[in-house]
Amino acid sequence: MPDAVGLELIAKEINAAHEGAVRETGHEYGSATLVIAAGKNLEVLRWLEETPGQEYTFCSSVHGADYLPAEPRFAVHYELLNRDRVERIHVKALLGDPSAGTDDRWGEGPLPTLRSSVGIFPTAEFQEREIYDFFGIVFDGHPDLRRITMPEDYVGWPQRRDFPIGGEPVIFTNTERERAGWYE
Amino acid sequence: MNGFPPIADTAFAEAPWLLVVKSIVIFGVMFAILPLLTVLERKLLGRFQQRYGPNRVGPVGLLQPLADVGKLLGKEHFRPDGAVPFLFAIGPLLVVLSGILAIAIIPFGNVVDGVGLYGIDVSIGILYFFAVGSIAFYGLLLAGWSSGSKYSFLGAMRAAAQLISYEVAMGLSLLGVIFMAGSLSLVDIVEAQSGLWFIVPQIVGFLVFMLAGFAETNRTPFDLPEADAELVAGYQTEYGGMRFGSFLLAEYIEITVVSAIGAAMFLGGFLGPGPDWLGPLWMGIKTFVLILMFIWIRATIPRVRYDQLMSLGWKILLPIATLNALVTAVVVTLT
Amino acid sequence: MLDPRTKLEESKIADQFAGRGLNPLIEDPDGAVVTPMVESETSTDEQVMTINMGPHHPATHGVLRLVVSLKGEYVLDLKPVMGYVHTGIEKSCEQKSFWKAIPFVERMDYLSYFFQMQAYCGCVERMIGMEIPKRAEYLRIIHMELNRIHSHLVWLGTTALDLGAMSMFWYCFNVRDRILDLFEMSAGQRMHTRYFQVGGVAEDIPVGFTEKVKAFCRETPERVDQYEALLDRNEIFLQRTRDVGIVSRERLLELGVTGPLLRAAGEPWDLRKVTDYLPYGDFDFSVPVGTVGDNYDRYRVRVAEIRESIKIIEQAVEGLPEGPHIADDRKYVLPPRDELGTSMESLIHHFKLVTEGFRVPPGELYNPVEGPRGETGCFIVADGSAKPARVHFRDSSFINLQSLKDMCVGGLVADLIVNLAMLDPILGGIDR
Amino acid sequence: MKEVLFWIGAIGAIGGAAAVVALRNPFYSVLALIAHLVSIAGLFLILQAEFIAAAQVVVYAGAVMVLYVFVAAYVGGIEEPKLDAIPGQRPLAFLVGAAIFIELSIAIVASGLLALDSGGPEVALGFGSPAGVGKLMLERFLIAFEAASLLLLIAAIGAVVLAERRRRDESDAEEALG
Repeated sequence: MPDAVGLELIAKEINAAHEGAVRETGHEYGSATLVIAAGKNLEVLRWLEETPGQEYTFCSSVHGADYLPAEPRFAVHYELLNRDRVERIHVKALLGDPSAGTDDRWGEGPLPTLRSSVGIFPTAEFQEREIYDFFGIVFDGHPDLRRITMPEDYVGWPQRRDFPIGGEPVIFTNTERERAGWYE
Repeated sequence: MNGFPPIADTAFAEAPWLLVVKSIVIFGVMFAILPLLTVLERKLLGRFQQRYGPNRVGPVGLLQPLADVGKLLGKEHFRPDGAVPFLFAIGPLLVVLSGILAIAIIPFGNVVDGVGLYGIDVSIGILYFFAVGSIAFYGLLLAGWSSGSKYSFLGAMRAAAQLISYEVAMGLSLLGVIFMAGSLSLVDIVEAQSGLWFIVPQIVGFLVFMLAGFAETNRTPFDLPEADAELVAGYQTEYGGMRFGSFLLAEYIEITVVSAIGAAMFLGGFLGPGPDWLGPLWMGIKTFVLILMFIWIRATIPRVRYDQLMSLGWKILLPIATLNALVTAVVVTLT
Repeated sequence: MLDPRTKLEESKIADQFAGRGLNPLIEDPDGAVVTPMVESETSTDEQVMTINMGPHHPATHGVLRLVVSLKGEYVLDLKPVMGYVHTGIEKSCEQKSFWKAIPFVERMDYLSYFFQMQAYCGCVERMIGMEIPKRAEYLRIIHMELNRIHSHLVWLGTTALDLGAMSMFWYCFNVRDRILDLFEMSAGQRMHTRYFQVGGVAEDIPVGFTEKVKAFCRETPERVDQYEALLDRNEIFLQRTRDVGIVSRERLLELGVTGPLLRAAGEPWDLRKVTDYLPYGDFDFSVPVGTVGDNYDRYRVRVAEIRESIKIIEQAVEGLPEGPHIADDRKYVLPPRDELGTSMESLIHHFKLVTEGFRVPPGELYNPVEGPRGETGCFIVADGSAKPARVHFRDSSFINLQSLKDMCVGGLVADLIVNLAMLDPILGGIDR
Repeated sequence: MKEVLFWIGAIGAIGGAAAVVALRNPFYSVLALIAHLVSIAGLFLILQAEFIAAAQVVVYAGAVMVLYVFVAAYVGGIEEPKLDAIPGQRPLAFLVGAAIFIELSIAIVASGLLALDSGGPEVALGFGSPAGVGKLMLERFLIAFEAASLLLLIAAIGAVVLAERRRRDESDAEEALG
């Protein structure tokens, strides 16, 4: 991974190319982190992929996280990799919660939105669907944004920290009629 | 014209009651052996695969088929909503019927003490085998088509296409033997081998016949119609209970019949040292050897792909069999 | 696309099935196909048949469902549908303290449990800045490589079964059983051993374990030779795997595919060689790569990997250092059992660890290891408490599954099964 | 016994033939045709013409009808437009049908009924056996037999050529469209 100085240089260059893209940098546990503005995620990813000397062309993983008490609340993490130099860089796009302050346990309020990176990294297709499925983060421009693991008619975003757990009745085929709409 | 009519031109006339007794005996013996064949296959597969195979029911698992049949009989006669009831029921029936009909011409021996040791020795002989074999096709197709399931439908189509493709090659592979024996009657063909078994001059025909036999009986490596990896169980997918059991039964009957025909056509059938009444024993041993080959190959060889199967049938086996028949015809005419 | 829920409604007549007049996603919830056999949709001559493969299809290696459009026997389009064994493991981990989450994470991909434990424990160890003893590292390597052989053997057996070579299944499972015996001996469990701990391994290996591992390493190459003899020279097997399911190296990299699939296409990418999460540098082994990336290469690469793993295990057992099997840091590691009766301090540590668990400083980290199916990564967010705020696993079969479409479209259904088998998906890992 | 078999065969043959015309579903029609052909084969057996019977089953039931079944199973269920292709087709069909019926009746009354009391034609031993049929086909009627084979071969090649041309036209059309 780039060392601390290299990371600062990368951040500076990105900011020169795209104003206000990198908010802060972090270098902990031997892992380099770029915290970026949510609106600039594609620009940063493309810069990291295409700029000569960087070429983080391999996307290892895309995943989401919910830092509930913190603001902005959500983050989408991109783990990029340069296979020639075996350097990893961790890009973290922070996202606010549009329905903050309301009681939105079932995720019915407006959803945070981010531009999809499928155009740059085709591998992100399933993983962005997974993030949408679990966190309710919408990826604009995703070719097929549906739930991937949970049932298609599921309501709520189960990996959010405020998702109520425990005590939900389970729907079986013999109880589905009695319990229709149990979540209301 | 009293009693039973002489339906076919037979070489040796027998009393009608004798025919009835013979059919009962052949039928009884075959159906006593078939269940043991299933145990044998499972035991052998077990040994091939470093395990035991069935050994819980009865001595060394010999009663396993009884338990299996009991289980199958106790099952519900399930039929999917989309199925066509009559055809759904008649499919397995036809498959079993065609197998059983073919048993009639298997020669277990020549005439001994005024009794022909065979079901019937007709002049069309081997042609009869192909005639009833073509009935089996309809059993498979109806079973698959009427199930109302896509897997069954695909399986049935594969089975049908495979059956007709390989029937041609099989027929041509036997032509050489027929030329050399100068007769279609199986008894005559066996008798013609008293000097030399036809497997020696007709080795090409034998190999083509066996390959086509594997395809006809839907056995590995040509078990595509029931390829469990792709089509679940092909045309049998929607069947349960004894109807499913019928397909299984038919498969073993067909294996036996193909092996027996192979033994009669190529391995000298009932010929062997000792008195004539030992014929059935020799025939049984030779058939058994061929059946073992079926089982062995099942344990060893992977399944071919559908298009490979088709091109093998049409582009390799068919020309080889034709050439073999031509060469044999020329040689037989010249000598 | 403002509100995805409206999109969800629309997707009930999902676009990708537009024009087929049938959306199998909605109409056949159980996968049992009772719809008309041939959808004679419009007046076109094309007979497109949509088949639901799975979720209870015998050859999908679990409960994967493939919605396949067929024209005759050729695959036109393919969509994987998953989630049938989703158990919410990532969510459940958030309710458990760090060291109690270990049994959870190893149950995701049920054929590479040691790798998931290593990804998780390694991640936590990096976050708390803990060095683990050399002996523990070697023991981890031995178990992980045994696990890799185990996983590849299960793969080989089931793949051969899908190809119709049923005996291979039993042969492979015979050897696999020996590996499970070894696991049982060292860890007390045959699968899902929870053998790796934060700080090392749970127990030292018992007496006689190394001898058994050595015997295993001596005898297994011969078995692998026999498998190769059965398959490599079998014309049917070659015909069915050669030049089937080729995906270019570039496309695989775009799709994020790792592991034997990528190596079969000629890319020598192996985390064991390029990173130092465990001292793989101590051992002499090579990374097998293929040439064109067809199914035959995939098979060859995996079989070669079995041999390489055996080499690693032999060297690791030979050079197994003496010393403690777990770090001596009472804040994170349970004290030895015998100290509990004599030392008050140990009892307090034990009590604190068992009831509350240890705390991890706030931070987040992604820690990848090379699993049998590719890069197995663990991402942990710690908020300073004793429980992880987020545990995410990058499961290699989940990512690799995206390449199935590239392998299959335009090919035959029969090849679809082979391709899927060669992909080696583990549904427990995909659905998590 | 012989009479019972004859009646079973006759009912099967006529019933099958009637069902072919009467059934609406083409798949069932094909199945009825197979039943008809197998019944006819049974009738041949009663006449001790086992070679013809076997050939009937092998050639018709085993080969020709298989293709019919394939087509009916794949394409089956498509509703044909219920239109008269030629104006006045229906009355014409009745007329033609009646004409054929009358012609057949004359033939049967003239020759078939006369043979009712006789024992049938006297044939030599071995007539109708494979060897006998082979001799007739390849010695006495060789030219007719070969001509028929040639005709069938030409028909088969022609079908392949036509199908190939049609497929090429279709692919051309597809390319033109997109």
